[in-house]
Amino acid sequence: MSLAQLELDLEVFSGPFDLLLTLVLREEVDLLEVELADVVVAYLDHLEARGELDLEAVTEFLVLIAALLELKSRLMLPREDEELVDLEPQEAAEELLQRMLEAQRYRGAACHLHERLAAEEGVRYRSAPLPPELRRGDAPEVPAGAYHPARLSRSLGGLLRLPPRLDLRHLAVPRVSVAERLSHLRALLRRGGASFDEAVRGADRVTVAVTLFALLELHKQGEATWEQEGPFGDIAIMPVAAAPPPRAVAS
Amino acid sequence: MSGVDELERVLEALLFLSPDPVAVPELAEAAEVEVGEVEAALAALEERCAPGARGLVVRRVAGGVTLATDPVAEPAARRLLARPRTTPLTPAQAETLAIVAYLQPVSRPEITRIRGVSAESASTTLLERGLVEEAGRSQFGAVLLRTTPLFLRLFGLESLESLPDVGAWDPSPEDEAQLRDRLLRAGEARAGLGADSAMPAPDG
Amino acid sequence: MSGVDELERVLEALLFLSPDPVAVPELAEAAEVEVGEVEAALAALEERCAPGARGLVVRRVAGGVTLATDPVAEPAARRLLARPRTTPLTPAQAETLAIVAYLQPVSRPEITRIRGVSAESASTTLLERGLVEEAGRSQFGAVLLRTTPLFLRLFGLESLESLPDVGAWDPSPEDEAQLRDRLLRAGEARAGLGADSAMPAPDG
Repeated sequence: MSLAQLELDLEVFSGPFDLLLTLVLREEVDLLEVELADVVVAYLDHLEARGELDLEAVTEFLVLIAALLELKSRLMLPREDEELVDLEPQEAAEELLQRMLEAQRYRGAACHLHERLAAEEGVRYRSAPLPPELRRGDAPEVPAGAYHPARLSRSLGGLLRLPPRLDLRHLAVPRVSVAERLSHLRALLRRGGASFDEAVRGADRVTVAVTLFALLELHKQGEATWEQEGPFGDIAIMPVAAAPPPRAVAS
Repeated sequence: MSGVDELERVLEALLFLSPDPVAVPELAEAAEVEVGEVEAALAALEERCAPGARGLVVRRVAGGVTLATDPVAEPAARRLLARPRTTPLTPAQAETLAIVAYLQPVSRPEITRIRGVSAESASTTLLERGLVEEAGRSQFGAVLLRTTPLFLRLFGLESLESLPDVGAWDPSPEDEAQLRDRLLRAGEARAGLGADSAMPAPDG
Repeated sequence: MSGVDELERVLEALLFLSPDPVAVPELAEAAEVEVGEVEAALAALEERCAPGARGLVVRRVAGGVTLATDPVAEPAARRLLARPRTTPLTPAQAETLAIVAYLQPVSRPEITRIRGVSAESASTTLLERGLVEEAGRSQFGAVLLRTTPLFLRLFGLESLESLPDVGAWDPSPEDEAQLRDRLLRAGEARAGLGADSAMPAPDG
């Protein structure tokens, strides 16, 4: 299904998806007011009604909805973890802008090619073998030594070269392991327990997540248990069969 | 070779036989005449094959001259040859082809970066259909792609230079400025919000 | 179909497209007209293509009708099309041919692994041009390829033993088994690079 056919009926907008995109980019519709989840649901309904899955179209939808989500999250999220954002907001916006402009440029070019091909509809070229008397490439006519053998060794030599290793320094490599966080938690447990906030004080998001894995592991092993008084409250971690420590003040 | 008439006949025969478009100098060499004479004879042939005059038309594509059928015969050709002419391109294929056409030689990872989504299946199809081909390797060993003469022929292009400037599809400066403003404001709004402020309900 | 004129144009286009002679009833069916109308239009076409009038003539052969070139073009056609031509090898063809030459017999999947990218169209072209040929099947059922005598002649080689030493391009000349291993390793590294994953594998 072409995305252009996806008709939406949302609170703030009703019409084709393509138009919604255009209006959002022109700021005629406030993205913050668009329930993207409803767009997804509408799309899923369409897919179901159609009963077949066009992977190209689905991919296109995923890309567009992801771009909208990225844009919307930029609009609504207070602030991301400093460590995960190495671009200044302005740089990030500029990069996003350049990417959107570039993609738009080639989408335009793609439409042009579509039209060109359609305009050529009905023009056919002949494809027929040459009459026998004109067929070329008969062995006796081919000159010996037309190609240089060095071309072969050069090609093979080129294939032997290992490509240079990719420079991955710009990627954040997780340096924290479950084993390391396990021993950290066990040290805290030996002192009678701790709150989760204490266990991850000053840590980055990845470390927080790995610490949670370690905690689950300790629970599975029967070494630790925990208590959380309410949603989003701090988690008190304690050794199994030990009394909970005084609850830490939630930050 | 005596007289333009005979040259015109010879050229028509050469174009009929040749499986690919033939460059004018090649025609001149084969007919043993000057390039200027070939051009004059081609002009006469083009006139006699003007749209509506015959079943064939003269086309200048892929850096050469070739004969093709007039679209008037398309329905009958479809019935006789029992095969459709060309399958239309999917949007993904058209986008990939556009990127190759304008940026060639270009590698698949580069295409992926521009599209923001994998170009694997689209470029494989384009390779299979003979619209693009390999053109050596990048310094990192990734295969580079370029368009083929068949691409030029199927799209009725004389050369890659006949493609319009890709800048033609840039958004207007106003649209771009608006988009930039918008993104910058979003960035500022985010930077201005403290960590303690409540998070809006995640309705996204 | 309206009027003989358009039918004549359609018939010319159909004959142009068909590599083989077409029987009159087939033409009638494709054009959706009566056989008699086709005969009339063909007669008009034949008259317009009378010897000396154009570069093409209508021929009735083998129970059908076909277009052919006027003999006036024969010498020029020979100069244009029949001269022995050795199209330059594309990079993909040269790579594929080198792999076959040095490692033969070798299967297509193995060539693909060494190149890090499919060799399908390159090896098809090499087969068509007679530079490589099939040489049985591997134990896994894949067709094996080897070079032909034409290959030796085109490269001016007395035998496969006279293939140039790869040492010039590779500082450590090794025996064939090692050469194969190292080619495969490099090919896999390249395949990783060419893949469309947005993020390279950490050991890439």
